[in-house]
Amino acid sequence: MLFYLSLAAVLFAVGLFGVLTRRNTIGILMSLELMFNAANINFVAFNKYVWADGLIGQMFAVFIVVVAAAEAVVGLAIVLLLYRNWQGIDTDHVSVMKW
Amino acid sequence: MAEPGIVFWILAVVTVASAVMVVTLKNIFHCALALILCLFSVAGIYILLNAEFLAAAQVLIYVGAVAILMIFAIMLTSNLASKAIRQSNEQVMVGTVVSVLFCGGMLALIYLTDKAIVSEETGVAFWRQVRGTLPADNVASLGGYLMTKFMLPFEVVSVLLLAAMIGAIVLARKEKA
Amino acid sequence: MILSSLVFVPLLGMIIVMCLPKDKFNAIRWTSLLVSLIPMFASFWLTWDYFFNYSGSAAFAYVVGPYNWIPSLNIQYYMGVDGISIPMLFLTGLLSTLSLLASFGINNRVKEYFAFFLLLEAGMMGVFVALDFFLFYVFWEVMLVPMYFLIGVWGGPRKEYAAIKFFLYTLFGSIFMLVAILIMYFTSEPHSLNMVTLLDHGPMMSHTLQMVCFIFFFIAFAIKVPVWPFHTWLPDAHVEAPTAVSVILAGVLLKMGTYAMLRINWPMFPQALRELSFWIAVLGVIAIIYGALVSMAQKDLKKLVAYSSVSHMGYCMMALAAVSSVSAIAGCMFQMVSHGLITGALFVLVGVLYDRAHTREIAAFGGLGAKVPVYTGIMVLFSMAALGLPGMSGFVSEFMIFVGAFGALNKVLVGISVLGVVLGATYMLRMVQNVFLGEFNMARWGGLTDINLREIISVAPLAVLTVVIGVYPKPLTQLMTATLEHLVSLMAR
Amino acid sequence: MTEFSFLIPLLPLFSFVMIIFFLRWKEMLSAVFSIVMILAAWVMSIIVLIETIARHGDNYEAFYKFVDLPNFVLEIGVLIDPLTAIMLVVVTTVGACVEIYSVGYMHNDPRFSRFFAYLSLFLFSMLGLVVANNFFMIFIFWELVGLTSYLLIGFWFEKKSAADACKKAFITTRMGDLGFLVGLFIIGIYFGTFNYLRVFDIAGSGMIPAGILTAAAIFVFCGAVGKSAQWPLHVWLPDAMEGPTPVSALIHAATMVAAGVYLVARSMPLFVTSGDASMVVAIIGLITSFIAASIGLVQNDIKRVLAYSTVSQLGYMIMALGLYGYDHFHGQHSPGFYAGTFHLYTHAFFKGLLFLGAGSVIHAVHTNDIQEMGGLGRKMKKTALTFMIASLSIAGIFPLSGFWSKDEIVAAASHHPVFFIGTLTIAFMTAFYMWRLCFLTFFGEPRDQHRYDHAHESPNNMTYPLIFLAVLSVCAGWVGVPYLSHGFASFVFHDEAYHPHPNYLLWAVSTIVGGGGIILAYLMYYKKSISADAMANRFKRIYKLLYNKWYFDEIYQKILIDPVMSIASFMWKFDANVIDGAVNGTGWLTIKWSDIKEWFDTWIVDGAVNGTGWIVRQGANILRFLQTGSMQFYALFIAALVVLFGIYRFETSMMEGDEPIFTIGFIIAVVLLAVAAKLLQGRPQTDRQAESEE
Repeated sequence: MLFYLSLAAVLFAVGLFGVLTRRNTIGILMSLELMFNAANINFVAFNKYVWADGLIGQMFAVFIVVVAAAEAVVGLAIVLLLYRNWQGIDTDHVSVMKW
Repeated sequence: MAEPGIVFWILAVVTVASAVMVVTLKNIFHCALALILCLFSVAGIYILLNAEFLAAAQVLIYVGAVAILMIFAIMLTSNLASKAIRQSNEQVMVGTVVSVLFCGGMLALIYLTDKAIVSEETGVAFWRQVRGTLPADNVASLGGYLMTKFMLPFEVVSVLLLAAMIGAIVLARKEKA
Repeated sequence: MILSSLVFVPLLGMIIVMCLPKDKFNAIRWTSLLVSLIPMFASFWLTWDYFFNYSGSAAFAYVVGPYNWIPSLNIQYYMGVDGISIPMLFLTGLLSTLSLLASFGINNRVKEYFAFFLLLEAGMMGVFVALDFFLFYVFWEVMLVPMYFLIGVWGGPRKEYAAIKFFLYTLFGSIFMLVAILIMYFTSEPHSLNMVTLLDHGPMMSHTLQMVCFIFFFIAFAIKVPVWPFHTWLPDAHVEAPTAVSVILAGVLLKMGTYAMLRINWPMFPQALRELSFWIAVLGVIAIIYGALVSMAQKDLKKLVAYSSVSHMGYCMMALAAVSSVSAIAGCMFQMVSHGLITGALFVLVGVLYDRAHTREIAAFGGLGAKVPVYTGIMVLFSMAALGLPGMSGFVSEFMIFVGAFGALNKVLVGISVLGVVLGATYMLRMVQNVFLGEFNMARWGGLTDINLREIISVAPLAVLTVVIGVYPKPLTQLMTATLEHLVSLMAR
Repeated sequence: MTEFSFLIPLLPLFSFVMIIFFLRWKEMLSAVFSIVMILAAWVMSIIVLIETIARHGDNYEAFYKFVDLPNFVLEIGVLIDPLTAIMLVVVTTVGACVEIYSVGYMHNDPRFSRFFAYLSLFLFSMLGLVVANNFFMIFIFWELVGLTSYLLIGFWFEKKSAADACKKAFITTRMGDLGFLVGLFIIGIYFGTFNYLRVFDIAGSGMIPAGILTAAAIFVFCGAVGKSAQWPLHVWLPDAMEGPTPVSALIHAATMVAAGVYLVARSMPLFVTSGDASMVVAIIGLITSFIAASIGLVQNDIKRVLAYSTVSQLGYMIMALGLYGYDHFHGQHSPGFYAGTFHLYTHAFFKGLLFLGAGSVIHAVHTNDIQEMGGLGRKMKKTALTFMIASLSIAGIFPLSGFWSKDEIVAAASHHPVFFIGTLTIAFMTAFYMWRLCFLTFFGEPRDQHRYDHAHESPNNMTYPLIFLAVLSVCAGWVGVPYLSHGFASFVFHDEAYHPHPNYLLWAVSTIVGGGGIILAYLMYYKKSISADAMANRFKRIYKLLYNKWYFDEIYQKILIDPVMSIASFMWKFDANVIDGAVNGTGWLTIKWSDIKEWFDTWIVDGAVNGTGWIVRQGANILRFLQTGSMQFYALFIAALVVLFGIYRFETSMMEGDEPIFTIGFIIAVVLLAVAAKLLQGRPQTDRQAESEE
């Protein structure tokens, strides 16, 4: 089980790195998906190795998938909007929320 | 499965490698392709973890819908799909450090926890002791849960999806001139 | 229950009036008049019922509460009446309605005027029924605000000055009261604001604290009375205030000072009272003589009446100084009632004349007796009542005060105060002579009309009561005998 | 009928109310109504008198409690004793005559009805005063009498003199009432009751210290001084002649001024307990009587002469009462009490007659000045005849009523030389000025032909009362002749047999004195054998002093009214400037103080506040660099903090204690992170610029 958890940790870190460093907004969204998947792996792994009495962990994973999908939809819509307003989707275009 | 088999290792390597590609490749389109690979391998991991339904859902939703949506978005928004400009921002150094530290922290946490939390009876970490057994019919159980215990979240999530859909439409449509 | 309604019906009426469209003058007027009829008849009924069922004992009647209001501070909602508040409630109910009737001539910002007036009524009623210091203080202050606006908005030429003077002066006194209340609160154990239980706490306090509390309360109430030398807000406020407000001011507000002394100051700190009573009497006598002399020098009718109030309230103070005498205290209550009736009526009458002549200068008139006989008759009647003619309530009260005070106080002092009777006759008769007797200026006042029916209605009840009390005061004495005896026994502690 | 005696005052009150509220618009009806009422009261009074005489000294008393407080009771009630009964008859008789007479006298007045209303109110007050059973009640009606006299004297208020006079009358009598009031307090406090009979019992019991008794008596007497126009408060009465003449007759001859004498007579049991007080009363009476008579010698206004004569006669009565009290206190027998009340009774009739007669004359010639009259006796026979009867009576000529009563007074004074000489002098002066009046008015040649031509006898409703009163002036005194063992004296002494022994020497002396006065007047004003002008020139100073009424008005103006008025205006200035000034000054100081506070506020308090703000702003100027606007930076920050926090927790859990060091380290790390962010901040801009330059 430790391996699954470790895998999830690494995946999460990679996603985090992506979120922190990608200039492209869509890239950030993709990195976020990675992080979601890392979390899901944890849920399922715990479900199997620690609390196998039922499928609660998988249930949660299912909901996370749904929420991630919703998030992706809205995120992408925002990206489109950004593109329309700034003719670009890089994050440094949208750093207006300062001072 | 006391020890992860070779399948796990292959899947893990593929997952991590494709994930790294997702965050590092310069071409965003390539990134999307790498994401698809990554998601596939995660689906494999699900199967290893006896979550067949989840694996199927992963493939259907992520690979079939989300990733395709991403590609659509890339196509729609950017004419740089093929251009290879620098895709990372200026805080890449700090980001790397933080991410690595984060990763290290989490790994350390996992192993330290494994060491620290020891059951008095068995002398091993108590999270290594499995309570109960997984139901054999994975899909049927999940369906039952959805109709019984998770009725309310299920409904709420459908509303959430609806809201997300409407929100997306509202956000993305062209404003009337 | 009925006591709460006395307070809250006018408040409700104020809300109703505020909801009316502001250009429907008559609707506003009649609504507020009708609303004020409810507390008026309620107070009549109270008087009646109290007289027959409760006047035999000094206990509070119709008690509401005490309900916990702000339990953490032990503040209670506690109301009740006894023999000294009943006449005041009666007076308040009656005068409020009559002044509303006399206010029908107001044409400027009618809605606000009547709303304020009803708020004022609520405050006054509240002061006379409250038995909790906090409640009392709230009502005491609530009344200031409408009064300020009533003078400041609808008043005469120097209204802002008069209003601010009144407000600041009274507020200044209230601060002293607040401090004294707080002293009482923090020295009592458990901390209490209940006036009835604090009655027993007062004499237990240390001598110094008693003196401090007594003097603080006294200053607060003396300003309201007003006792010489705190009286100068009175003429200004009276002269500038619209007629109806003058009536309320003279008829009810001044009484709140003496009432509060009798309710709070006197029974709570009997030792301090005994030590200071001589000086209180001196202040009273100064007010009597001084007020009378100053009103003799007045050229403005309203100012004359205002200063006569100072003089008349001086009798009250002198009576209050005669702590051991039931008859003096009863005389004080009589004087409060009768001064309310008489001076209220005088203000209405001066207002009637001013509405027609647009001047109040005494020297401008003369010989009006032939032109406006009915008005003259009524005015002379009340002037006579004011100077203490037998058969009117003023005489009964003055007589009781004098007899009581003569027995209880320094005889020379009371002897001096009797001079006030002659001085009172002098300024009143000078006024009557200069306004109504003598030669008539046909060219200037040829168009003067006599008093009309609405105005007669607004003074007739006062006239009837003045005469009834003057001829048959016994019911009024019976109403409060038990309470007064109880009070005197408290003061003798 | 005695049980209904409380109705006697109420009848005129009823008439007053009826007239004011209902009958005002029907002139004749109001007059008739009020006359019927007073006649009814008159009949009742006579019946009450008869019953009282028949009861032989038993008093009738009934009352209700007006104010009922513990230790303090005020009563309203009726006490009928012989004195009351006789006064009731006097008042109603004169009142009825005056009302009937007024129908003619006032017939063209615009306020005719109101006149009768006032007269009724006046009679109510007077009768109430008479029947009162206690001092409190008598004071009530005492004041009411003052009010109604105010209304009646000022009846023609358009005249300035009338308006002044009514005010003067009210205020002057009120000065006396002041003393009365104090007297009442003393009685109330020391006797504990106001009821006459109880007060007299207590006074006679010797329980009250003599000083208190004297004070009470003197203060009560003050009231009488005011109401009965005794020196030094006599000044209002002559002025009060500004009222209509019937009013003068009613108020200032027969009833209101009699109230003072009545009061003294009524409280005689109180006075007899104090010799000093009685002496004061007697002396005041003598002084008054003398001053008034001397002024009367030279006045030219017919009503004023009568007014001074009234004052003088009242002083006479007061003196007699005072002497009785004094003598009685010293254990001697004296007819003074009886004499005073008897004179009060007879005087009411002939003085009422004199005033009504004078009114009749004024009605005919429309002037008050006797110098413009003369010879009117030829045109107004009835008036002249009745007037002269009254004059004879007041001069004390046998056997008219005035003789009997005056003679008793002289007898009462005969033990005291000063008083005896005084009474005789006054009797002489009285006879002189009364007959001077008669001669100047009715005899001789008319001095103003025009007025004389227009003069005419008054109508019957005016002359009948004159005749009726004339009859009474002659006969009324016969009830008190010394030959009767149960004469007038027994009224006041409650049916005790009292024999005033006829003292023929005294009779002779007083008749000679009175006759002398008449003869002197005859010589001066009819025969003119002694020139009045020459006399006036010869004693010019005295003449002027007398003519100007001893300058009392002027003195009072100077020493009393002017100072009071200037004190009043001083007080007013004091009030407006000093007291109000203090208040406003406090306000001013407060405003100034608040100005200082404002400065302090702006520069110190606000300075501190603004300084704090400035520091915060400067700090924020540094910290704001953290706000890059880049969400990725924020995310980085969050992640970094999580890592740092994780490390921190880890370290602390490993090495228990020494947390502060790690806390400080943690904070330093955050700050370093912020600084790093600031350093990073510079780059994107250059980057972007570089990109755009590309």
